Amino acid sequence: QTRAETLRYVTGASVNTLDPNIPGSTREAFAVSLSTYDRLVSFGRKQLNGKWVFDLDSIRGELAESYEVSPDGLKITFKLRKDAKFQDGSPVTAEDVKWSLDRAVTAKILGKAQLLTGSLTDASQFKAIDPLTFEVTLPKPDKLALPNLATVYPIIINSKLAKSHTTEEDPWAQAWLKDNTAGSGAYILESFKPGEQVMLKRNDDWNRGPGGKQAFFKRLILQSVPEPATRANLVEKGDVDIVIDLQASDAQSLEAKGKLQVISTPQYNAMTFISMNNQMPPFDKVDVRRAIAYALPYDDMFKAALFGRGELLTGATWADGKPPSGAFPIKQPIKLDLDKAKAYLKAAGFPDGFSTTFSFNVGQSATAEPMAALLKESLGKIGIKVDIQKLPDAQMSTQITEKKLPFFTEGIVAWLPSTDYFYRNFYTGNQRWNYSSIDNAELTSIAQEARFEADKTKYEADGVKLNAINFDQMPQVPLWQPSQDAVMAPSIAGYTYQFHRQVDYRDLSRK
Amino acid sequence: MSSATLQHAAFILRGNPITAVAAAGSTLLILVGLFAPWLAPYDPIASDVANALQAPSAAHWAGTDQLGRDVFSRIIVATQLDLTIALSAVGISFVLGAVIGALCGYTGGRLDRSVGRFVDVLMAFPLFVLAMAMVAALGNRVENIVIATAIINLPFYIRFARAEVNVRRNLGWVEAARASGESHVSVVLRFLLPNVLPAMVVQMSLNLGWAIINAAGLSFIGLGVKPPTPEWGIMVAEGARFISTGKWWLVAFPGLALMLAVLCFNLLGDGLRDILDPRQRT
Amino acid sequence: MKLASTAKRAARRFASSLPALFGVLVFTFLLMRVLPGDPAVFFASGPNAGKEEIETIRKQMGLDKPVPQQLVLYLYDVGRGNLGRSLMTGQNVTKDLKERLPASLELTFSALLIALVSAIPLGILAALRPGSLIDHGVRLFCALGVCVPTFVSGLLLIYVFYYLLGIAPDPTGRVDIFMTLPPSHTGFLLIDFLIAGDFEGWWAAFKQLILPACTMALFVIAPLARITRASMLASLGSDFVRTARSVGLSWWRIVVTYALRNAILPVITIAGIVFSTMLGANVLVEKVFSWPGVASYALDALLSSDYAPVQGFVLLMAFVFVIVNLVVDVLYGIADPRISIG
Amino acid sequence: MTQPLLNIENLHVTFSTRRGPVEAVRGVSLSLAEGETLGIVGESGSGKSVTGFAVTRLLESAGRISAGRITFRDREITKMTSAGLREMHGSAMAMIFQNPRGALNPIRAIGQQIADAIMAHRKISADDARGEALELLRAVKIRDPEKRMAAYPHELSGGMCQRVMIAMAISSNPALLIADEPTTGLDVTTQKVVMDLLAQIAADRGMATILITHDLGLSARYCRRVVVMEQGRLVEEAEALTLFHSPQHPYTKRLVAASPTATSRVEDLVTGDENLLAALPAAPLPTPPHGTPPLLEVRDLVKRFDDGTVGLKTFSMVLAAGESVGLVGESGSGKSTTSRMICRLLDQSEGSINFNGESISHIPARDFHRAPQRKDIQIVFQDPNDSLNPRFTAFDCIAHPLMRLAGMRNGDALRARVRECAHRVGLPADLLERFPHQLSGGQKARIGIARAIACRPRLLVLDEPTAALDVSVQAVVLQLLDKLRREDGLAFLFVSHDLNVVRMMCQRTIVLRNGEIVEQGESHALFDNPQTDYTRELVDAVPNIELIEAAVAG
Ligand SMILES: Nc1ncnc2c1ncn2[C@@H]1O[C@H](COP(=O)(O)OP(=O)(O)OP(=O)(O)O)[C@@H](O)[C@H]1O
Ligand SMILES: Nc1ncnc2c1ncn2[C@@H]1O[C@H](COP(=O)(O)OP(=O)(O)OP(=O)(O)O)[C@@H](O)[C@H]1O
Ligand SMILES: [Mg+2]
Ligand SMILES: [Mg+2]
Repeated sequence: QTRAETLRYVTGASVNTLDPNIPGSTREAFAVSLSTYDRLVSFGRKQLNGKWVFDLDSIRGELAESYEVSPDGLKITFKLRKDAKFQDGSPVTAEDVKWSLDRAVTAKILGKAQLLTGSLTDASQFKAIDPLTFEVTLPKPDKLALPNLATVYPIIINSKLAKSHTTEEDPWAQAWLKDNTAGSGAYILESFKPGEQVMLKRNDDWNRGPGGKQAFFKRLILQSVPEPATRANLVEKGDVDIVIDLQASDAQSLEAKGKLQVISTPQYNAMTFISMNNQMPPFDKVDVRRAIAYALPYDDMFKAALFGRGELLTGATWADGKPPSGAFPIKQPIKLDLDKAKAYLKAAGFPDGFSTTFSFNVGQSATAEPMAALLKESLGKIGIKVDIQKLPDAQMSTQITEKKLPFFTEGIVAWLPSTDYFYRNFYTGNQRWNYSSIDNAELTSIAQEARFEADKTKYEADGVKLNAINFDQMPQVPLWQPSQDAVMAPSIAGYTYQFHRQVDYRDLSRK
Repeated sequence: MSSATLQHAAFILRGNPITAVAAAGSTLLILVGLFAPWLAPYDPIASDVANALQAPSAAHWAGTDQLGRDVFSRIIVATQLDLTIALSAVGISFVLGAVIGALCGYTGGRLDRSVGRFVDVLMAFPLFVLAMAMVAALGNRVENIVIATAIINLPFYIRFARAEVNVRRNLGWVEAARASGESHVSVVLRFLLPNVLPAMVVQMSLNLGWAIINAAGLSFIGLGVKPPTPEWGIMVAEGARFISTGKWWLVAFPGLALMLAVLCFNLLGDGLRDILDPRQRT
Repeated sequence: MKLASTAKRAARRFASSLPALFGVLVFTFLLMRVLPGDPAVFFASGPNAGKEEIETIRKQMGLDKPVPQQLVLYLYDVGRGNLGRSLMTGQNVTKDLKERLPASLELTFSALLIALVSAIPLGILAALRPGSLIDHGVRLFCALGVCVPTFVSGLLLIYVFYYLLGIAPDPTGRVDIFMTLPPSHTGFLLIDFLIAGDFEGWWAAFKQLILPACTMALFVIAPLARITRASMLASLGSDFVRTARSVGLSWWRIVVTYALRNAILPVITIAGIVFSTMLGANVLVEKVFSWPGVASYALDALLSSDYAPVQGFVLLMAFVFVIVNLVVDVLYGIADPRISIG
Repeated sequence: MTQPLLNIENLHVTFSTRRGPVEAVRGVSLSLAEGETLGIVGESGSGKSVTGFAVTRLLESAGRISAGRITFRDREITKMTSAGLREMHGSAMAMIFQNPRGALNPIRAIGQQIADAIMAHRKISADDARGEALELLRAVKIRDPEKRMAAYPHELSGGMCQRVMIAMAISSNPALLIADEPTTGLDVTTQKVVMDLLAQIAADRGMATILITHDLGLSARYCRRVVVMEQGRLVEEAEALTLFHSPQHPYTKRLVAASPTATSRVEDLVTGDENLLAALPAAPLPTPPHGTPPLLEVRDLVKRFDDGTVGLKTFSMVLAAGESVGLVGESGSGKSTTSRMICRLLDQSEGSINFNGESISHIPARDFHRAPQRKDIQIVFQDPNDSLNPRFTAFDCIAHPLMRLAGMRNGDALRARVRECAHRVGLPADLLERFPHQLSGGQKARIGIARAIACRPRLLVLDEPTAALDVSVQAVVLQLLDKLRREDGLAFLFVSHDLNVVRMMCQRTIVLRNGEIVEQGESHALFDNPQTDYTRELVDAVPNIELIEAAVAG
């Protein structure tokens, strides 16, 4: 195949497993699994401000030719494609689907925790009716059940092949699947060097692309290039076709040069924030949190850290102080106002400020560092002395889990970005992702209720309530949604912003 | 220093203009370090995002960075911290290494062997990775960077001091000191050490530059001193990532400062070696 | 006889360095446990990763046991040649290291070769005319090499030779990605390509190698040239060179056979030290050039508190260090007849 | 007379140093006929070596011939190109150096080195060259020459190395051989063998030789004509024996007087005003009251080092107060080991040492600095250069033991005491503020002695105190020591390898070999009538003017 039929893609991190379910898998690994495996269903896409993004609300069949949700919402029946074959030529049957989903909810793997957000928790919920019919039963109607099956974890595995590699301790062939693929996806693994590169070739039998076609590129090369400036050089020189994780400064300068296609999509299912530990003094005082919210130079931070690329989540005006919508993340009505900040600080009983430590991840330095410097400077003006701490990634996540960090910046992403999903996962319970350790009974109960709320208007109303509580309590200060800057050769077409913030290679083609 | 040594130094410097320049440069650096706060035209950590990433101009000699801070002022102020890091890191390993090494070299025997083992273990470590691990473990504060740098330097000083003392331990004047009633320990500390110091000072000045570079390397992988403290290594490491976007001044000026400092120390070390090397004493 | 005694000495040296290896092993193990990060927490990073998942990983890594027991288990594993599993790459550390070590070694060897090839003549030149302009020039050049951090020189070289001039290939690893790799015999691409008779491939690999190797070499030319100059000066001023002159040997013979051969001995020692430090300090160069070597692997593991790879890496480096010392010893023993006595 | 082989006219050699130019040789004129042997004698620094290097044009780069002419046969050496010099080196004139081991390439087999020298002048195959090298090794009487061909310098003894050096030097049959102190650093016994060999080879091959030495005896024994150099100038030139018996120049006179011979006494070494002993009464013979224990009693002393070497196999001796005992023996025989143990600077492995009736051997060397006997036993070291702390002034050096052992504090008393010590060893007070490198060897030796006597010890161990000194300086120091002994009733343990010195200085002598005593007794009796072969060898090896005279006469 020619160079034109090859897609070369470089990333900062690297692919570390071929089975996305393995603990520790990277986003790059997810992207690979998306094209080597099929799932039952996949997300459709929609346009947002003129850019293509994935659509949570339109789920289309992938291995399933069609699906049907029972009127009570408790049963989903999938009709499998007759022509679907695994890469070894054997047909995809409902048995394979059953085995794969059983694996996803039973084995000690990542899928388990994810699928539970869609009420998929037990193997007994899955049933193979006949070779081409498959049925999922839910305990309660759950609108996230179907989208969950479109995420990266519930891959459909060639069960016969996989079973031949099981052992007593490893009944789900985890060890084997980590280094081998047994899927029906659009691409076939050619070579895999963990941490370095992956080469894939097209599966010519695969026909689940747009318009029932094969994937466009005959060959895929994925390489990890840790140095971001080099990634920018590579794509600019045309040696690489597409890059998504560039530094904001590089993306900006490449865009300015105008030689390449730069598609910047604000990561609408993600958010960067400054979190405070709501249980830890002095941040246990809501006025302290509010003071901080009004003491940050958002515009400067946005400009310095992201070069203005993305969507600020502050500076809104909420008429009558109520949230204008139930969507999340939502622009907050906060802005830099030192007087107000001082007033809040005084109200909290810290008229002279206090000292604290602000932490961020080493891996995030490029954006977090300028942001932290500005934060320190600005908080200094209201008497809060900030010591900046840069932590290696593992330490940061450990301390976050142990709830030891008082004040830090992080980001969150929701693969299934609905308001209740965000609130339930990131603002409730004593768990890692509740960064601010907020424990608000009202918020928790509304969020839990909203999960199973089928009525759209009621759901919206719940969303508004949640947003209002969130603003009132200010558990963390939302900053922005960074944009995903996909920089690619002008000839590349078909890029869609995906839920896992990686490129879906199957979409891409060369003009 | 006796007048003869000074005279000799003067002789060497005359024949070795590079060393003279390096000595002058080092002095200048130290002066800049001492008076940095008065020399810097701007507050090195005051941001001015509206003026971010300005190319060098009359107002900002070395341009401004991502936050609109004056790069020149940051470089000036960073001198202090960088010299402190280098001097204290090297100083610690120097003092510890000299004392431990001298004691081992003098006594030999079991102490020598067990310290030797320890040094072997340290030397067998990939040193830069050891430094990284230590900074990662202890947190990236200046003290920890200094400690890490000092520790990975330590084995070399121990060996050096050990060897130097070992060749001298049976010299007449050492035995004479003992015959004059000195205990072993004081022979080592008061007699031998001062005599091996000059040779070690050479090592030290060569190492000063290395310590700065080492700190810069740590910064590059994200384990440098914490922001917003200006430090050359961090500035270079951050600036290096702007090379491809044409913001050359972000790496060029701090890089130049770092280079000059390292260069001065290295050349000075070379020159000191010549001054102290009896071979050169004609 | 000479060989036998050298071998015996090498064996003794090796045996005596085993305790050091053991020390490194234990020390790294403990150091990793002191790292504040918890790998289980870090790798259990899926959404909703709960306590259970963390526990799973902890168990998988054996972290649920008390540290002394972990240490014993680890030592037992290492004894059987099992360095554990990396969470980061999901592979056996032994396998990862085996795949990556040749890359690092090839890079470091080439860098050392470049450094030696330039440092030794420079050192000799400087020593032949001490105090001359050449001497000062050499000093300045060498000092310039050490005063730029490798990551800066690396990025600059990439910028100039790849981005601006386009002479160098893209800095993404050991060989052009579109190139078919030769069958692996040694793991050293330059050698494997030669064995396969694929000169185009060899050239491609060479082009990839040259920039990172030069970046590293720049940094070590100075110490090598310095020691060459010093020992060359010493041996040129020595009594036996005077003897050689007094019996009328030719200039070439005196400089090469008499002075240089003696002067090279300390250079060998320093080159050994330089080599092992370079292997460890590769990190930055490997990062900058996306070189799939062991050092960048260890760095990533370190930042994510992935114990096994870091421990494995350190052990490997210590081992390489011991081997390098042995080689230096043997070389020294061959080059210097005086050694075999002791 | 035919044209001389070598002619030096008004040679000047200048070194450029940081203190400006230094003229090392100032107007030396000499000539040498084919086959003649010439000795150049003089004290250290008098320019002997530089003259030799100038003749061969092997001066180091800092030095140059600033004036004068050297002609060798017809060719003017001073104007030769480097190619011409290379051609001449080895084939026309060759040189032999002091410290033979250092003068050979340590990492090249000696056969190869000799072959290199041969091939430098003749186009012959490497094999032939090796063959010739083997012949040469035979000629210099090396045992097992075939085996030695592949040996490296470190595998040979000093004497053998010197033979190899000689083989190299004569490999291309030069007409002139310059030997620069060829035997200094060698053992007394080896010295003689090497010199004899050298003389014989030169005679056999009809080579002219220049022997550079500071040892008058040596030059008298091997050279017909001798020139004396002082401060870069030739001060006297004469037949060897004439020079000895009736030296003309005052410098030569001093030199001759200062060279100890088998019959000289300490009192005779120095003539004129400087003679310290002239005014002193003869040594008071120590007559200790009956029943007092001997000052030092050593029994069955053994030293085994950590590495397994046995430094001393067994050693016993008794030393009375005020007595002086000599310890002689070849290098490595254990002299220093013994003296360091007696000084309690080194722990013995076995045996006992009693000082003044009390055991001191049970106090480990590590703790002896606190022992009351510390100030009673002091030591003077061999090399004055390394016996002084480079960072101490002369004053500090002498004051140091006073402060440590006599408990004196900084102050006038201390200063007075140091002055007094300096005065006693004849050290001008204005030198007290100087650092060692600003002092001459003799001055440094005096400081070493002053330091040792500062605390008024009762036993002084002297480990080759004058080995590194020039004869005239040695003479003064020896006199000084003897004077101190007589004045203070000091006891000496005098270690030396120079038998003439020991004979002068010591009443009794112990001969040591391989860590064992082979012979001991009253000095004069011992040397006049040695009982063992080893002692006899030692005695024979000493160049002895009287014997030479006898030989010349006979
Ligand atoms: N490289 C040099 N630079 C300066 N002065 C030198 C140099 N070499 C020799 N001299 C001086 O030349 C003088 C004569 O030295 P030379 O070596 O000839 O003495 P020597 O008579 O051989 O003494 P020794 O018996 O100690 O060998 C000395 O004063 C010495 O300081
Ligand atoms: N520290 C030591 N370790 C091992 N062996 C030693 C040590 N010191 C001396 N020896 C050995 O002990 C023996 C006696 O040495 P010593 O120094 O006493 O000889 P010496 O008679 O003083 O010789 P010289 O005339 O050369 O000074 C020698 O064989 C020497 O190699
Ligand atoms: Mg001489
Ligand atoms: Mg001795």
